[in-house]
Amino acid sequence: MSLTAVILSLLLSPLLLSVINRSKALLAGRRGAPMLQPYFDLVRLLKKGVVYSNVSAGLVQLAPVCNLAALMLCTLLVPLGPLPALIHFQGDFILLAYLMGLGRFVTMLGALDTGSSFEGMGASREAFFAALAEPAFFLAMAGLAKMTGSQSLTGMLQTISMDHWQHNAPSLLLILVALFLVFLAENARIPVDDPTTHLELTMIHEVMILDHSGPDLAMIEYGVALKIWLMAAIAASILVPSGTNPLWLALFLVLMAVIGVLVGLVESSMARLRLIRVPQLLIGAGVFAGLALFLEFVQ
Amino acid sequence: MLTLMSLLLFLLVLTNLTLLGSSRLAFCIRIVALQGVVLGLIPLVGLQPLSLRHGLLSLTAIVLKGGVFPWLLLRSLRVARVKREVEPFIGFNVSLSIGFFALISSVVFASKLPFGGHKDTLIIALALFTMITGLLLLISRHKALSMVLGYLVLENGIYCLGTVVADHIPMVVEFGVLLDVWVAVFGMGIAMYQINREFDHTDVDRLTELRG
Amino acid sequence: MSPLLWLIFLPLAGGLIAVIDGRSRTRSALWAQAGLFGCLVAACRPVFFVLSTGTPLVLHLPWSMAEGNFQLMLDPLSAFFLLPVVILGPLFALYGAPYMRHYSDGGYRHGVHWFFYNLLAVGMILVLLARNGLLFMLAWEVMSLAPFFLVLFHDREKKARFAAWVYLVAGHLGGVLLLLFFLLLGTSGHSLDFSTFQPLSLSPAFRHLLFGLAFVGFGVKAGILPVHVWLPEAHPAAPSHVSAYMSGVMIKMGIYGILRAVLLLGGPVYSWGMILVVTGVVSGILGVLFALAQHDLKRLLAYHSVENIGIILLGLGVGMIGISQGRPLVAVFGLAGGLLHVLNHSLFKGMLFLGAGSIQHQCATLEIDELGGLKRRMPKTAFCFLVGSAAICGLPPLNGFISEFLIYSGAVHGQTILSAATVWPLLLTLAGLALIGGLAAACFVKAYGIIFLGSPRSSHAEDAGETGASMYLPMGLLAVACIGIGLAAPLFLQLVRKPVGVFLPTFVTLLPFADAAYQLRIISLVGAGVILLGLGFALLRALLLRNRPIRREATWGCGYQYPNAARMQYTASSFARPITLFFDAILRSRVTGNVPEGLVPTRIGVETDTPDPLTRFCFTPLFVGISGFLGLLRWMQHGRVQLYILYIVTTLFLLLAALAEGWL
Amino acid sequence: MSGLLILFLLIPLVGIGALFFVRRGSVMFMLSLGAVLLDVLCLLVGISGLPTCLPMQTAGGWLYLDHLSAWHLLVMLLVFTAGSLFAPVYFRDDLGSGRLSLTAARRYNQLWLGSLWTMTLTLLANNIGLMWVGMEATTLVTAFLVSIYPKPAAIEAMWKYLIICSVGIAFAFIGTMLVAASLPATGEGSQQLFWTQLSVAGGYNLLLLKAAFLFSLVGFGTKAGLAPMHTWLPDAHSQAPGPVSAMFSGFMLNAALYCIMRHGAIVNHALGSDQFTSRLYIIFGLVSIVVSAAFIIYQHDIKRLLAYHSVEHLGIITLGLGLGPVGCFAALLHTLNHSLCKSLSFFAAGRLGQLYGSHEMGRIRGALHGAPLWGIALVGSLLALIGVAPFSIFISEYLLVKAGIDRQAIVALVIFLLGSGVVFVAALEHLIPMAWGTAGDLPEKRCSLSAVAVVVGLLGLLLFFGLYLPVPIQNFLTRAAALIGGLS
Repeated sequence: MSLTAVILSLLLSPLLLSVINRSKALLAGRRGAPMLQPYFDLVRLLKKGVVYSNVSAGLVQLAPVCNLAALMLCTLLVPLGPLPALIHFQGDFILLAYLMGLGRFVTMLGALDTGSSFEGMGASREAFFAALAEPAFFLAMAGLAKMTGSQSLTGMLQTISMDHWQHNAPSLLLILVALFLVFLAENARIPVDDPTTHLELTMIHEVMILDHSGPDLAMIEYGVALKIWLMAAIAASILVPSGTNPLWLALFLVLMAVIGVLVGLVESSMARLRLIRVPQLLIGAGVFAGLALFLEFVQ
Repeated sequence: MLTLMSLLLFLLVLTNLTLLGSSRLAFCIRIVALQGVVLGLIPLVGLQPLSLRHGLLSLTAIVLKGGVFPWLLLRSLRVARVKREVEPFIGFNVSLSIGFFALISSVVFASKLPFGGHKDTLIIALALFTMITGLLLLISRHKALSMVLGYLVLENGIYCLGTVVADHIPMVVEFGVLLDVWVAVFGMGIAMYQINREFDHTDVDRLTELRG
Repeated sequence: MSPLLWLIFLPLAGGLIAVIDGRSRTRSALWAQAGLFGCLVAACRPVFFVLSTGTPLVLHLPWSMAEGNFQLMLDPLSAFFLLPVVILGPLFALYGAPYMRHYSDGGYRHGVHWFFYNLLAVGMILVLLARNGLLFMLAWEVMSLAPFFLVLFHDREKKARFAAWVYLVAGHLGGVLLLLFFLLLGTSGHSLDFSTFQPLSLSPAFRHLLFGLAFVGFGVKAGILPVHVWLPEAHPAAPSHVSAYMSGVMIKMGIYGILRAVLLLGGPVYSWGMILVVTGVVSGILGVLFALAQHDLKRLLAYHSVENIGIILLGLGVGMIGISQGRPLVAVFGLAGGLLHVLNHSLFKGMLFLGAGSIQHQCATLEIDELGGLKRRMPKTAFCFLVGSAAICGLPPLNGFISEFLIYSGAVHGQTILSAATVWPLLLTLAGLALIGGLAAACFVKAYGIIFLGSPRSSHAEDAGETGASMYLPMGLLAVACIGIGLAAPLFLQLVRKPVGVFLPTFVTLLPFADAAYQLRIISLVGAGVILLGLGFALLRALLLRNRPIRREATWGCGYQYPNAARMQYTASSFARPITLFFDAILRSRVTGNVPEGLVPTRIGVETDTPDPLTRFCFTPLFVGISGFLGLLRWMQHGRVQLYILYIVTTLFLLLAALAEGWL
Repeated sequence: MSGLLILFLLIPLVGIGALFFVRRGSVMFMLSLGAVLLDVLCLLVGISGLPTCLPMQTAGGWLYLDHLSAWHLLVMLLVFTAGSLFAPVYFRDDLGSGRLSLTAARRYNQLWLGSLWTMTLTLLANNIGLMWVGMEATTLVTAFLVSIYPKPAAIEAMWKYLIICSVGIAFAFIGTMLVAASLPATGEGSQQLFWTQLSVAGGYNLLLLKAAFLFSLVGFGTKAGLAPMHTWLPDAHSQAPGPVSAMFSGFMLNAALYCIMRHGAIVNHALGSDQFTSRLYIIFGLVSIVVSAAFIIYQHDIKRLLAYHSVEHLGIITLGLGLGPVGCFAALLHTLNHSLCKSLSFFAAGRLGQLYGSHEMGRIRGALHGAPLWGIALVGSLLALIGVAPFSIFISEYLLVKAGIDRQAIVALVIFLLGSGVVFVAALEHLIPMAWGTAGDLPEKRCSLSAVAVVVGLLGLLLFFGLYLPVPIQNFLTRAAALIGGLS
């Protein structure tokens, strides 16, 4: 059963990307690419050769591999609604955060490996925003832990019931908002970053992988999809007061799609923030999470 | 005898006031010599009964302070070729006034001092006055020689005090003290000579190379 | 001879012979190493014995000294802190010998250097063993003094002289507080022997005062903000193996001292844990921020020591809060995390400093912005440095994550069970640790990326080559240790079982330790999984690319004219600039040069410089203020002898007047 | 046994006499060294029996040796031995080049032994008047040692020294007289003003006795260099030749302080408590520490720097005297430590001054490279001086702090720690560039065996006492401390 969660994550994650893209396209009045486009992209990339910068010293190769390995292991830790994670233990969300951190770390190093100033710029921004996003994530998780009395992701997310939604709705909402903001920042979405922009100077994530190509790029893109999926899954699991009843899985999947649409909505309706404003957003996320905690202790 | 004592004490006051008001160094030296002699005589006159011990001590003091010291100082005065004290930091008239007040307050103060057994409060007062005079000379004068004179006057005051308040200081010590004072004056004389040689003046207040 | 005496005697003898045989560079280094390795061998049995059984070893020797007693004891806490001292000492010395070969012309006294190196080890060992206030203070001062001479090895550089000054001043002022601590504590039992202290007979307020003294006194050595100021000066100035030893091991003696002081004061109180957490967060965040703003690699690493000390304090603070609130799980996780981080930090920080030394050796500079592209030129060093960087950021599967995980876990658990009034330090720990982790990652991406990746920014870096094996092998060993602890975490958790038992009854710790071991086992497995999976992907890529073209091209430069020119690269300063700008209210960087202005800017050049704000805005004004105030007294000595006499007379007069008034 | 005391006084006198017949400079130094060593020999012979036969009297009770004076005698002989060993090293060049004439060399050695004699007299005198005579004589004899080289600055310093100390000591004589005056008229046996009798006599006029102590404190304090009467000290110390500065700082100041201790003991006995003296000791100690700290910060001349260190350390000793039995113990131990340390530092400063041609600290650079032996001496002694462990001064300062805590003299302790902290910071800032860094071109000088012996010996002693304080010495010091601060 838990293995199902892993397999579902691995298989469905690119689909979430295309949900986002499709909803954006529809909102913009376009038809958009086919739903399976991300899969096609991955396969095509895997078939290609690679070009490396002649400055690079190997980190460019290390980064995608390591990033993907870390993110894949993350899938073992995240429950999908009623499906428990394959591995769950007290404090596993810490491991989750740090595995993602590892992925980010190597990606940033891979970016710097080319010696390009653009990629350095991207890495610099990524590092900064990630640092600000971490406390918000941890406070949000602490809030969940306090609320549910459990400290593993599976435990926390599966404990949340209608009861909690009745009594702790404000904190839960605050936590959700915080997590959503962290989600946007971590996954380089608008309003933090625009994944489709074409001006290197304003990019964050995309500029870091400018010099990746072929299978390397495929691994990175797949990693991106996984990350979005996993973080969305956490949010969706909060929304599904499901317990462990596998029947709720359908609702969970719908909610995932809703999150995808929501992201699409945000991206269609908002412009990218000025970079200097992004920290405020992230600190805001931290404040929300802190507020949620505060509410719980007051109760 | 009482009258002789008062004469001596009068002389003591007079010498002190003269020193405070006088600018001529050679004259001051002689006045200090006179003061030394006067002080040497005081125990002889004032103390009954007279012992050989006191006699010997007084005699030595008179010889040293009345004869040897002035001779030494006059010699260095000749070498240094200074005649007068320049206008002191505290002017002569002011010094004299201060001296006057010091005299009065010494008398008042001495009467309040707890030297129970001693009746010679006047001598104590004058000893204090002499010491203050010495200190005034030390603090307010420019010339090295004036400072030596100040030191001598201070010593005189202490000696005078000693004759009254601590008359049982052993003789060996008394002689030791006299010896020390003698060496001190001798040393100061040599120092003045060296200062004069190295600096071509004996203005102490211009010796401010060492500071900080 | 007792094994404890061997621990002191061997390195000391090695050092003494080194100074006697100081004319020969190689031999003096060998003597010192021999002493340290001997010490390591001698330490094996007692340390293992104590850490496995928890029974302390005791030694009492006659010593004629006022109030002094030569009481030695190796209890689990001492034994745990002894580990880095005896293991890393010889290892760094091994690295130091070839490192020092660089300084061969006249004027460098190698024998003396090695003597003080060994003396530092002796001092630390004695600090850990001493069980008498005076003996402890003597050992402490010796330990403080030795690095002073070590830092002055490069005494021709003004920087080193300044660093040595700051170092010793800080050490001394801290030492004074410790002296007061022991003497005041000694009043409770009328002796300075630790065993005679009776802390519980003291009033709580007095105990708080004593804890304050000890905390600041030991904190200076540990490098806790705001009394860390010696650290960023001294570490860069010393030879690298010395920086490694100081930063990796010596500053932990401050941590040991704090723990020992807590024990001597009768166990932790909630407010002490709170203080530890608050200072830990401040040290951690500001330490890493200051590190981000540095241009000099060793200075950067030094600030990271401040940061890591902050992390250790967080762990210990959480642990103490756990103890005081009667929550063994929180206590064990916090303490175990803090203690393990002591060990872990000594490993990766030592390695990073060694790496910095190798870079300095090969490139003759540590200016990050003058380096670049070293990974191709020094691949082995670069690998070790990468492992160290990842470890110091607390990333799995390396050792840094293990200890940070325990701290996080303790805090998370604690916040679910503690009351609302007492919980805030734990939440602070969580948020702080997360922010620290993120910023540390930024900092080490910057350091590693700018130094080892890209293309060389100066001819120094251009011409660099790999160091000799004797220099990268010690680093390699440390890298293996970092990975090893990460992959065998439950095993290493056993190391702190007995030391934690010093604070808590053993039966209370059993369950939490079982919990921790379980969690760490999974983490280690996941860590191994990351490595295996990564290898798998690498293999997969290799398979995919087997028959495909692999081209090497210029980096994409957006059509700029010289896309690959080294000077087009991002610099360390610009990398860190968004963060430093954001925190400028704290950092107060000085920006000099011409910021681009107008439509057609000409001649642009900007330099940023971030001197330590605490030094700049706190200590320098304080010192200037004190000396200025005392300077007012200088008019006294003006050279006028008449007035000098007046002083005497006035003094006398005042005293007599006071007597007459009955004041005396 | 008691004949020893007379020997102590005789040997220097014989030496002075013998010097008249010596015609070679180096022999003169050998001779004074020999005289000092003979004294040491006497002490060594006596030392085995000392603990049992102390206190002892001789010459009709005029000469007296108890634990306090024996301790000071020991310190004095250590200082003089080191100084006599160092003097040939210091003067060798000048003697060779004729800058130091034979007459001057003879005068130097005679004055050297003369000061030994006067200080011995001060220590051995039982009569407090005779003690004063010895102290005053010390001034007169040593004044001329300052100006052995008749440079203008030296003469200025000597003049100031002579006049200030003479005036100061004159006050001390008033103090001595007032002690006599405060005795009851009928007190039999106390007529001789023997300390042994004064310190057990009764019926004092207490107010007079207190006044007497104030005079003694200010008077001898002038000589001991307590602020604000210390003004002569930096001048004289900085201008005197190296061995002389060492002797000044290493022992002469202590001798003056010794006189204060003696007077203080009388007062303590008469008052039945040490509250009165303690307060004064603490005040003067602290003022000295703070004042010296101020001057150390801004100092530019190495010997003046050391001179102000003397003010500081004499302040510390004085402070210790005010802190009860443990404080007195610490103070006496500190006396030894400071003397050892200060001798060494003045030797180093003197020699480095010669080598670099200046005492300006700005000109002395990289001594450890330029002149290793003296560089080591400078570093070792200055570090010891500012209280770095494991040198012995650390131990005595630690005991001092302990005494302060026992006495709950918290304010005094805080001021002391702040003051010595400032001194630490400032002195270290001066020391580092002097000892480390690039040395300029220095004349290559071979280090003679005696120079090495002096440096190694003194540093060794400093280290030894920092790590080990033999029980006999502890007992001895406890007894000595009981003499001055026996009241708690």
